[in-house]
Amino acid sequence: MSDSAFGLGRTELHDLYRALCVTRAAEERLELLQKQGHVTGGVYRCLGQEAGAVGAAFALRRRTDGTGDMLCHTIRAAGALFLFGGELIDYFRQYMAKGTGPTRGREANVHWFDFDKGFVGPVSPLGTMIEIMAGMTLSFRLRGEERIGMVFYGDGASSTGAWHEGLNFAAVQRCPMILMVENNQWAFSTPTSKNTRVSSFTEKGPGYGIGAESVDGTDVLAVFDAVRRAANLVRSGEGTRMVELKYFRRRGHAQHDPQDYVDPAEIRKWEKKDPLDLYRARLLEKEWASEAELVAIEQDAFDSCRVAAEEAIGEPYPDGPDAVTDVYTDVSTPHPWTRADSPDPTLA
Amino acid sequence: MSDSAFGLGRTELHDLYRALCVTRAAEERLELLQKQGHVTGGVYRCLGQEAGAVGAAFALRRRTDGTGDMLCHTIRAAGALFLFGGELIDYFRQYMAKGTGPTRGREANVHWFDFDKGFVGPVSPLGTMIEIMAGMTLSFRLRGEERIGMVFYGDGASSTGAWHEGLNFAAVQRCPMILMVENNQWAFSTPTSKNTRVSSFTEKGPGYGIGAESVDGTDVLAVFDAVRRAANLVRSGEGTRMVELKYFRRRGHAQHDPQDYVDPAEIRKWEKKDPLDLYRARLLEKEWASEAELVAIEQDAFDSCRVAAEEAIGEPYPDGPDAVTDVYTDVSTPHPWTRADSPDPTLA
Amino acid sequence: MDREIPEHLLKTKNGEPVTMLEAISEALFEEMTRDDSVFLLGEDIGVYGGAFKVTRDFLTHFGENRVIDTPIAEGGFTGAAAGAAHMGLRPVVEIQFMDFISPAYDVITNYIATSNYRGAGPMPLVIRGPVGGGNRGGPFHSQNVEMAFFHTPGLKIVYPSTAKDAKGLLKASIRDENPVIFEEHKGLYRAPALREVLPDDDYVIPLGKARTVREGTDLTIVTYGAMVHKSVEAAETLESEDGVSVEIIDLRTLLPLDEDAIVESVKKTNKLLVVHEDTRTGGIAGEIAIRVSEKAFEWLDGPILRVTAIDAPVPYSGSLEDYFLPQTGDVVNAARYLAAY
Amino acid sequence: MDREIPEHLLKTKNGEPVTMLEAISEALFEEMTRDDSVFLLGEDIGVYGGAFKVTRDFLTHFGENRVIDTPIAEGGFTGAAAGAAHMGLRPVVEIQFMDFISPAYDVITNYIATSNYRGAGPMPLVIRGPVGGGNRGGPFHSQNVEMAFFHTPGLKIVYPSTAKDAKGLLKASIRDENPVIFEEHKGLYRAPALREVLPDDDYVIPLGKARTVREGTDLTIVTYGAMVHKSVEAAETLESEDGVSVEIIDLRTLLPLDEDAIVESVKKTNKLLVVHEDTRTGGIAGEIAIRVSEKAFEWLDGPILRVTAIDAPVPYSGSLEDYFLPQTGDVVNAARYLAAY
Ligand SMILES: Cc1ncc(C[n+]2csc(CCOP(=O)(O)OP(=O)(O)O)c2C)c(N)n1
Ligand SMILES: Cc1ncc(C[n+]2csc(CCOP(=O)(O)OP(=O)(O)O)c2C)c(N)n1
Ligand SMILES: [Mg+2]
Ligand SMILES: [Mg+2]
Repeated sequence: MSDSAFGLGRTELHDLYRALCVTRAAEERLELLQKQGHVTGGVYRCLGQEAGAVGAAFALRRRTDGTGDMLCHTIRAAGALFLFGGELIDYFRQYMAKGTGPTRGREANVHWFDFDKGFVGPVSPLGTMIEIMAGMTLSFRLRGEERIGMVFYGDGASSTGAWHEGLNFAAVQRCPMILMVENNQWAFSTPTSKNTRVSSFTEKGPGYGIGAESVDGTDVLAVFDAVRRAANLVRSGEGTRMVELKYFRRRGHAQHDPQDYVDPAEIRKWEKKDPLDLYRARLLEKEWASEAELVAIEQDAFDSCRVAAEEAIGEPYPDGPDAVTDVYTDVSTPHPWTRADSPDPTLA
Repeated sequence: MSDSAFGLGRTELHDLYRALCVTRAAEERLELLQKQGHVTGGVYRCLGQEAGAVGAAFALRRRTDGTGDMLCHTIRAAGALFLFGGELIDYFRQYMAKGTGPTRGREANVHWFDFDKGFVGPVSPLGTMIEIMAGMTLSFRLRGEERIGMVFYGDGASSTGAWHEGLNFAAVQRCPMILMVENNQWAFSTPTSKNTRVSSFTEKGPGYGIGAESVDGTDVLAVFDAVRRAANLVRSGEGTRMVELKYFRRRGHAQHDPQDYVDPAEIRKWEKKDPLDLYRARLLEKEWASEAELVAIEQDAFDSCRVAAEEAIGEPYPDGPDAVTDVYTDVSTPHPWTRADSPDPTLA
Repeated sequence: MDREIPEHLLKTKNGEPVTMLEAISEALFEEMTRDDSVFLLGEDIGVYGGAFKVTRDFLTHFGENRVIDTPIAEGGFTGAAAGAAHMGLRPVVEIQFMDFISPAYDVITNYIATSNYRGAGPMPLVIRGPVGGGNRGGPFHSQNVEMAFFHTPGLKIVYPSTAKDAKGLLKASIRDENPVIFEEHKGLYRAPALREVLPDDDYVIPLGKARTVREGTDLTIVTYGAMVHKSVEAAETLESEDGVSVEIIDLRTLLPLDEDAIVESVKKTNKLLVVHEDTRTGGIAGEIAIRVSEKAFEWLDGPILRVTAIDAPVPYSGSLEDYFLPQTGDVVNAARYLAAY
Repeated sequence: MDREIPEHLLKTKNGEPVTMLEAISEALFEEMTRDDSVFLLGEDIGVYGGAFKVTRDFLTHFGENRVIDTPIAEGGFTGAAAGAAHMGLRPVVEIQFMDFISPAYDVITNYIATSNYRGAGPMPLVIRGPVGGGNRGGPFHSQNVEMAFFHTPGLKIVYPSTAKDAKGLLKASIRDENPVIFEEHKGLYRAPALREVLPDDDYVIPLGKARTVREGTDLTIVTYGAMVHKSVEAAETLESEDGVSVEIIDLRTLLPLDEDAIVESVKKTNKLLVVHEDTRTGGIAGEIAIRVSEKAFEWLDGPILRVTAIDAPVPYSGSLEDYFLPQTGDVVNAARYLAAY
């Protein structure tokens, strides 16, 4: 545990706590919504990992006009998405597949985009986003911009060819990119030892000629500090770096996974390292916040999730025919003629 | 330079020299054949790299009954292919696309197979063969066989996703496989520094949790020694290892490449490290061979290449219609009806 | 192997009906029991038993050397499977969702499919996994992958529509000397209507042979996978409401295509409608149309038509996905139009 | 940019004829000059100027930030190009031989093609490179790649047959807001017969529009790429020897397909032959056949036929490859049969 506030003021320290609380509250709200039948698809918790995404994203330059740093989150890094301005209501709309959401019901959960705010949602095929972020940050270097990019991926994703091709490309091209390895010790039911023979991902850094370090992913301030240092190096021209978050996935891969392949004692052990509890205790101990302030933040997080979710629930699903639009920017794809007014294809 | 014969007897020391001479003579013969218009496709020299393939393959268990070690060579590792029993005449048949060759004119140059002798030819897409060899050697482990496998690839191939996926799979599964990195400092016109930021490929070993070492690829005995040690470790259960061959591609990527992107001084420097010259001098100096013995080996290499090439020249090209066979083991693919007796498709 | 067979894999032995998913599990289990060289590779197939539980309890029964949890590297482990096949093993690869076969596209099309032709010998290798839409899976958990591979000579592609076919076709695929892509529709896995009691013997359904699901005289529907069932529904409507008699051919194997079965049926009914769940442009309907044009043009009494998904990625939201996918009503409309042609 | 334009890129300016390869170089050069956001990525495109020398001297002219020699990682650098496109650049990726596009199959089909639909915005990105057989390149240096992507909504696929088209279509592709796969036939690159003097203005040929190469009344041949020239040869033989009048449509853009042009021509000639160099099963002829069946069945006076390569990997030896590839004589035979139908 680090002893200082790393130069952060009271407001910022509270902002960090707020982001942690929002992440937790949003996911708990999701679970509720799912039980009520409002969610399309799975719910993927990041319980125990909240501090990694929050601490890392907090160390970046967040803007809303397309001039800030770029972020590619994962489903377990929703906290980063929120810090970058992703709205709670959009988060719920996405999970509920509403037509009012940012992808108008076409894509799931955190797979959404806002280039002005600076985030690009992932796609499911693992590894891909490292290639994409390598290219985004390449463009920063080519144009001499001071921006950097950050891409998150789990331990399991490191086995993919895309991870390697993207990271190696970035390293060689000195793209200002930070790869955050979310080492939560599991990839679905597969322990990290079956995805790689290394015990820490920092061992992979030298193989790409890039700097890499590990940090306790349950300690939001430690993460913030490590990533801020990495970001400074990257921004000042060092090129690509890697930061490994060490923590544990305290829930199943998704709601449907009872996680019975995990030793319950291990889960209990990690419950004691809950990032919200740890940070809360620190805030109080260091007198960076009062109990009342914290309760207010918690209440606010809870309330804003409830309000956003309720608003989203009432909103409409997309219209079926919207399925055919925007496949191209210009060409309209053929309409399925059997659903046209006449089944005669010569009239379509 | 190593000082000992590493336990090799006179015959074996001569065999090594013979393999080097055959490699050199075969390629020189190829160049001649190409000028005469006999070669289909490019000629890719391994000038200056002969000792890497020869020394490495010599350290394996070579059998002809399908119980020995397995090898996957590259176009710059023809010496390994010859040591594993690949016949010179087949080599020339392949380069001339003759119907009598092992692939009956379907595949090019060293892309051929003999599972009994223990070699599997590469395909062009770089990286693939690491995946393939990972699976071959996996089968050795699964069946408790004492065999190991060796796969060659150039420095440039290390950028591919297949390289990473295959090597990581092998490492995690403890496949008894040696990856030989042919670091000849160029990938076509691209210097190694544009394919990777590492200066030695051994830096990549730890990132896969495997042992890796570097060896002077112009010194056939040093290569033999390094690979024999690696092979012992791999065979005794350590799993995957990497050996980097350090040397230089003294010719263009292929015949058509004038190599004008390379500093001529650099080429001249490496000419002094010619693996045949070096080994020849050592054989004489240590009195492991007499001048007469060496001349006989050289003459024999030259003659056997000439004879094999001449025989191959006289042989027929494949029959056109053989193009449609063996796409499946059982189904026959449709014949192009317009070339059938009748152009009426209902009769085809 | 003296371990007991897990209870849920004894249903056919006990004369109980099985789902398509259970039929697939049985096929794998029986082939692994019959032939030691058959082994499994895939993500989360061991302790977890696979994302859809197809290999539940296989690990305890067959052990770690025959049920291998792989790193997340579809190209890597499919390539490794090919290497193992060279050495005499018969690997069955599970792709967790077939959408994720694309990182293996290179090794499948360039290496695996060409092995026999290039002289590297037979390639007995099955790549299987869940496909298809209707589950609100969005663009990356809903794809049909046949057309990514249909154009690659050297591959076979199998896509069963019933529990019985799934078991027999999977066994045939595992015994085949050629690489087979085996597609399992998620919507059929546990569909109650598909539960059936299977023959208790070691039956095999040959690859490359279509099945006539339903005889008819007015019109042929060629289809496969989940669309077989929507087509049957449509045919029943057409029969009862319009008195139209529809013949339905279930392709079962897409590559090689059973051209004879298609042509024969068209020669009888003189009308052809192709129904596939996959997107429209470049779908298999095109190849079927040109084969029929080549071989039975004179027998056609109407245009060859098709009912398919829309040309778009698979959208996530239910309303969009339902619109995206071909529906029974679409089949009815098209068939009605064609019958009256 | 005040550097002089390299001599070999001034041919059109000087009124000299250019090869297709030179036309492509000019298109790239002019677009890069016109628009700073256009830049190049690929293997050996810098100092070496590309395996086929398409970008010769571009590095010295435009500098390292606009002509980037990449690691050997088609997936990685194509993905990176997509990321750069998100940020407002217009990357043009060279694949050294288009056969090696397959490691990029995942990112192209899943990420790049779906970007606009998923709400990530336009994806102005061109992926170009040499394709096609006849060069004794063997299975991995001879492929046509259109059918790997034809089934993917969101992509455009362009395949020019002349120097003029190549230049105009490539310019249009670079200016397009959608991802474009641009196929350049190696056999046409330096074909002397294709040298022509190009218009000296900044002309663009719109994507999605076919070209009538030759008007005719008895029969339509729909084709593209190198087969356009074999088809023209065949048509001349048919005209002189048989008095058969053949109309030839060069598709130019394969996706989206210019259905109207095809249908219109078939309505005029009532006969259709599709000729493509790519292998047979699952080739584009199928899609064309079913579109014509849907839209012009009543106009057909004969079966829709096709002349194509054989269903096999591309063999290496000249005798095999010549047999494998569709030849002018095959086109003549098929057309003659169809004309007489
Ligand atoms: C290429 C690919 N293969 C398989 C999957 C299916 N899949 C989704 S998440 C997952 C596990 C990912 O583990 P990890 O990268 O450690 O991330 P975590 O879920 O632990 O955050 C798998 C196998 C996928 N999305 N992409
Ligand atoms: C996936 C892929 N991309 C591109 C190529 C084209 N290519 C053939 S050899 C080569 C350079 C290989 O360099 P390296 O691996 O260092 O081997 P070397 O030729 O130096 O022995 C390239 C780019 C290929 N064969 N495969
Ligand atoms: Mg994980
Ligand atoms: Mg090299």
